[in-house]
Amino acid sequence: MSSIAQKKGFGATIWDYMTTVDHKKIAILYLISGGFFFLVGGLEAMLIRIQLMKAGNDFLSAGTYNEVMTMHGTTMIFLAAMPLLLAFMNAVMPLQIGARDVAFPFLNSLGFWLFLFGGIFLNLSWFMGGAPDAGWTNYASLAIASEGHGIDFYALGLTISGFGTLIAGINFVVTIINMRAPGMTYMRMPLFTWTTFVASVLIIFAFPPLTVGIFFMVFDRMFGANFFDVTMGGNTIIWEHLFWIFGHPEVYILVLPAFGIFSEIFAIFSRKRLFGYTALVFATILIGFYGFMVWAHHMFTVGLGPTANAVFALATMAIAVPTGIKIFNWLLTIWGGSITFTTPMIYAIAFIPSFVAGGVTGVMQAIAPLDYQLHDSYFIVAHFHYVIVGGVVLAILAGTHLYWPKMFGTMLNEKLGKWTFWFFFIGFHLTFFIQHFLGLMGMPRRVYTFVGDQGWDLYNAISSVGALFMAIGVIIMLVNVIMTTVKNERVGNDPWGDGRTLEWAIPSPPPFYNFAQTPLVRGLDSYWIEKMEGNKKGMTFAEPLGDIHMPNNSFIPVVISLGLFIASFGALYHLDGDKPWALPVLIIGLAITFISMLVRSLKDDLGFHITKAELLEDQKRGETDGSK
Amino acid sequence: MVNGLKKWRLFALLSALLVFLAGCGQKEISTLIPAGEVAADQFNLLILSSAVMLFVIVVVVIIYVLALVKFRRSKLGDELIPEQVEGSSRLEFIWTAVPIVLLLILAVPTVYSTFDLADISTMDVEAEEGDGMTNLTVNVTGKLYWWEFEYPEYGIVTAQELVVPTDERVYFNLIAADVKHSFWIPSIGGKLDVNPENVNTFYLTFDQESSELDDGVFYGKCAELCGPSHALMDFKVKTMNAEDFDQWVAAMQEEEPAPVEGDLAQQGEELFGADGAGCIACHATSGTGTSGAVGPNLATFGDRNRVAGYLEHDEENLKNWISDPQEYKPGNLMPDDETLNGGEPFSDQELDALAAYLMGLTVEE
Amino acid sequence: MDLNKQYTPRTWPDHPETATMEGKNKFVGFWLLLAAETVTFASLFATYLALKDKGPSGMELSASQLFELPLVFAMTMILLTSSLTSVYAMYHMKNHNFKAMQAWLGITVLLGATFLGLEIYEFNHYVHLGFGYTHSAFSAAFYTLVGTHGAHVLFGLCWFIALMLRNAKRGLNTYNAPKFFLVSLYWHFIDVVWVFIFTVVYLMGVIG
Amino acid sequence: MAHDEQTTERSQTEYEFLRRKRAEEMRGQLTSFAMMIFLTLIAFTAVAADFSPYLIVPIILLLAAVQVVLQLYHFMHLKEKGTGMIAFFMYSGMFVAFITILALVTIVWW
Ligand code: HEA
Ligand code: HEA
Ligand SMILES: [Cu+2]
Repeated sequence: MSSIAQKKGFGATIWDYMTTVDHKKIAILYLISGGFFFLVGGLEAMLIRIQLMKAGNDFLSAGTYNEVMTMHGTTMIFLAAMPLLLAFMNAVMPLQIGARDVAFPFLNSLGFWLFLFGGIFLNLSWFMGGAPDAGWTNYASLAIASEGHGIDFYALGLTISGFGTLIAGINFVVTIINMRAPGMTYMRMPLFTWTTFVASVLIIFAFPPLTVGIFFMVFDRMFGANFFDVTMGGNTIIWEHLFWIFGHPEVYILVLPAFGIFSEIFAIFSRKRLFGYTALVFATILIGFYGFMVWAHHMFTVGLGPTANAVFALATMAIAVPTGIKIFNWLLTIWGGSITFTTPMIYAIAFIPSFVAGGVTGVMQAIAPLDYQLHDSYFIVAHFHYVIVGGVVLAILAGTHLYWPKMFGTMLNEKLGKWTFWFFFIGFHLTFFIQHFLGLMGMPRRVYTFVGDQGWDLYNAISSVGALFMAIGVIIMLVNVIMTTVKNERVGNDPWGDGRTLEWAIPSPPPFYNFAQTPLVRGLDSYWIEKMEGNKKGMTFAEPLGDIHMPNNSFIPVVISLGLFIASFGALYHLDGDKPWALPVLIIGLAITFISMLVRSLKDDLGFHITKAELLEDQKRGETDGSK
Repeated sequence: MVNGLKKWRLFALLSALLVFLAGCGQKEISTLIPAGEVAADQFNLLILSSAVMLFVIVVVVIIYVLALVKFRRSKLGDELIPEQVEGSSRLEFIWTAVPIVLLLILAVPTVYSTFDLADISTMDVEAEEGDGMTNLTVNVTGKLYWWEFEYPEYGIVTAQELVVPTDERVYFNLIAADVKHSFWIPSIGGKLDVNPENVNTFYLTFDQESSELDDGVFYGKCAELCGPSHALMDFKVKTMNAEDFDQWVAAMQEEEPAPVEGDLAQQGEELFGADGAGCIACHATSGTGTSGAVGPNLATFGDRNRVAGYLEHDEENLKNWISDPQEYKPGNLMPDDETLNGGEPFSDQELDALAAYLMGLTVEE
Repeated sequence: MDLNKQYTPRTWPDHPETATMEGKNKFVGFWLLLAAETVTFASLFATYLALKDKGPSGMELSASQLFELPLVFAMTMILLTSSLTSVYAMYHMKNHNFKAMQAWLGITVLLGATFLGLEIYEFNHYVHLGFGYTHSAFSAAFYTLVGTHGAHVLFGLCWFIALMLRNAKRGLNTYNAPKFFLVSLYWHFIDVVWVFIFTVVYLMGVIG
Repeated sequence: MAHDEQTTERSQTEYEFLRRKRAEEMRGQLTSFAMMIFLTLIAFTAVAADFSPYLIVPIILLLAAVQVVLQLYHFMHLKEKGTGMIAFFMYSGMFVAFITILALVTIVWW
């Protein structure tokens, strides 16, 4: 495979990526686009911090600030953090369970392109008459009142990318249920696979309420429905509920895969089996389950009444227990291990105190009467950046270093990696620790400016400096990526030396058909088991070498997504009433989508076979087991 | 109960002084320096939970540091393959049980306080002779970037500056006239949303007279994003003892505002809308009335602490505001001066007159 | 997989829908989609319940005045029956009796189309009473809930027809058997949703 | 995939057994259908008969729930072996559905 790829021209490579259904390539697509959106969201964060650097600053106007703030939250959550995690899930999870690919390779590609086109659509709002400006939570009364098209961009963009995510979720769950290699029982699955599984289940149940809520909003704005119009009997609290029924599970969708990445890292770089594997699995499931019963903790001040507040307060607190189980199991994993401080590992080590700090402030917010003070203040901003940046973003950075060799066959520079780490880590605490106190001192969030001499000036300045540090860290990382790619020093199967799970048993990057022969799994950490038993191949095989059936590439996912993208513009401008071209655009877009879907379902697509002879050929060249 | 609360308050005050002597913000606005019973309760919860959380963090950090110190590969040698421990049900039990206990410790006051702070049963109870409790009710309406305060018992309305007596419960009925807002006076007590579809009710108690503060007022905030000028949707709170409060009410209730003094101010009054058109179309200048006005009631404008809720209270800012409201509160609903003045901006002289008139509107002396 | 492979009832697998890996994946994946749809409809139902009879002050039309049971009863019977006919189709699929399967699917489609026709008639009737989509929060919630169900019916019909036409010539094999199976699952799910619609919207609406 | 299905020719007895089994199953389906119709009739009559809402509402909701079980387990074959995972997901979905509905009917209007 690699030999074929090298011969390709640039255009052919692009075409290859636009039509690919290979989970490893889709992972790279997710990584690139998620990374891009992370930079965009980060840039918006920098704008926020510059504006709030000093009292009464006029760097951004009031309206622009709200757009920047809204787009920062939306971009980071939907277009950066989730896709980046999906990148790792795609790259690693099928390998970890010894699968040939995901269950629905075509849908995998469709999911990606929907996400990308949705994300592009959302961000085009900047150039086409204004971004959404009602916060990432898009509360109904304000969103309905918002002028211009910002909110429509939000609604339509998130709908499209939300479908993409839902598809990805279903796909992963089916993959894990159906495609595990022989011997890979549920209780032998690596933790990253487990967290992928639970997070995907959360996606399946959490995205529908969001989609429904967004549709209500679209109908209200476009067809004059009255879901949220109070004078017509509507009720804006419905939006809040639907949003948070999605929104709270969403934060666990983000953090569970992050936990999974860290679980892998702790075990690898302590050279030790995960302590309390069963408990970790159980805690993951429990967190997923609780995730659906606590959403109203975002609504303590709405006026739901003391009974509801008390119930949700207690339910929320309960989540601290399974999360604590995880924290302590990780601690006991490194306890008694042999710890080496590689870049991924220092991220993991930094994660523990950062996340615990963020988690305990979460529990403080769960105390409803206390939350009356904390809600919508900078304390909340501090809380969620501690869990998100200190949990999810650190995991993404760690995962990037950890899995880079597996995805690209070359290692990121360790020294630059550590520089990135220190800048980012110090900057992160500098930025957000102080925000707890800003909140306690009465500073509300989502303010575009503040009046001086309220005791907030110094703290805001410090916070802004911290953000600068983070930016420097990110820039060093970009440099690292470019340098590594240029140098392109190839590495073998298990570049970290202590890999434990199946993905480290095959070449980096793996051949496009993954395992030439499906492995037989004989226990938890199966690669480690083989290694300890001195098996040079790193795998025991479950089947003789034979033909492999592979799916065909397809361009249809791009077309389907493009159709919706076009249709969205039609829908959006149809609203204006004075644009006769809008309706045809809407219809043409939908037609493109439906016709390409029809083509897909009517045309038989049976895939192709890689013959045994070809595999033997590859094997001789050492491309299937990395022994070259 | 009340006695117990007093003790709590004392305790809260002391701990506030001790723990946060440095860096706990300003009295006018910081939740760390509570000036009301509700804020004090919440502050105590903050201290309690912080202590629990600190304990959790300390435990985690101790294990963590020990592990990192003891088990580095550089110390243990490169070749070591550690024992592959599976787990331990005893440890597992401990770190399940201890957090549960800690959470139970938090749960009890949480539930108690949740119900306690939501208790508005005495709202409509007539004050008994001599118990000193008058249980004032204020109807608050949140509007695009300003606040209206109606005192239904007294038939008076004011805006932007809430005036309340100390040492008694004040009940608030909150409703939004347009989009959702949230009513927050950080140093007095936690917030409650101001929804467009329903009236939310809660109470606060004000324990300190605002005249003791450097700025003479407590700061109130809108805490729910409500549009471009959400950041500027501030209000101020004047607290005074019952006697002063009664006087203020009486002054507000006077049907006829005090006659305007001085030529300039009279000219301003004229401009303001003596003939019923102009500013007066939206802004009332008498304290009596009901809620629902388009613009803030200006009866007490001269007594106010800020122009437009957040600008320094001087004529300069007032004139700036009148001549270009959008500059100071983007997206607010006040028309620009050309619309108000028949297509022409106000001249300097006219602005002076308006300012003189408005600054003279006062019910305090 | 070989598309031209011919099966006889004797060689036809017992569970044709999950005889291949693709079939197994589709089967599980489709059920997951149905689980997601359950939550989707729950959100719609929840909103409907919250907004039932809510409208501008002085609104006159309410659920109990609007809904009439005879029509709903007829629709219910039709849809339930179509559920049974699709079961018959699957019965014949398992017996590898392609013609009978197509026939029963045809009946199912006819019943589904009748249902849809009645629904359109019903909506049209309400609109003429002045109960349009923009009439009130109640009307928006009602039309969105019931209309989403109707859209599902429509989609199901198109799916049935597409499959029947596409495979008319080539008969049953393990490549298309999962597809037939899934659409019949979908049809049952639509029926399940309708059971709640007639109970929660119409019956409880008439009660008031 | 590598594991494509194998074709086996069944023996006559096996074949007849399967057919009989399926025919029997089909009879079972007919019974379920009859029950569904019956339950629907009860629900409609109960409403038409104008009993107290406090009585009717729980009853018709219960009847609807029974119908769902019939559809899922009989028409949609959830009763067959190897569908445990699927049933688990459907129940999870119903759980989320339930709390969503519960929340919106209890804490939206207060
Ligand atoms: C990855 C994201 C993530 C994660 C993991 C969490 C985790 C938690 N969150 Fe957070 N949260 C957000 C993202 C996240 N949150 C976001 C984005 C918002 C704001 C949204 C917005 O308004 O824009 C928010 C807001 C938010 C609120 C609403 C505040 C408000 O607006 O008023 C609340 C209230 O209860 C809360 C609570 C919690 C709790 C209890 C946890 C728990 O899961 C934490 C559990 C972890 C621990 C507790 C630490 C480890 C445990 C131990 C070491 C054991 C011992 C501990 C104890 C006994 C306490 N969060
Ligand atoms: C995954 C989620 C995520 C992440 C990673 C971040 C990351 C950051 N956030 Fe974010 N934030 C949110 C999610 C997230 N945030 C959400 C949901 C909100 C709420 C929004 C709302 O209220 O609606 C919010 C709100 C929010 C606020 C409050 C705004 C307000 O209430 O008014 C602030 C203020 O300081 C802030 C700051 C930051 C900073 C400094 C970072 C930093 O960690 C960012 C670090 C990254 C960089 C610094 C990258 C810089 C890169 C470059 C400079 C490269 C140059 C560019 C090119 C080469 C193209 N965020
Ligand atoms: Cu939450």
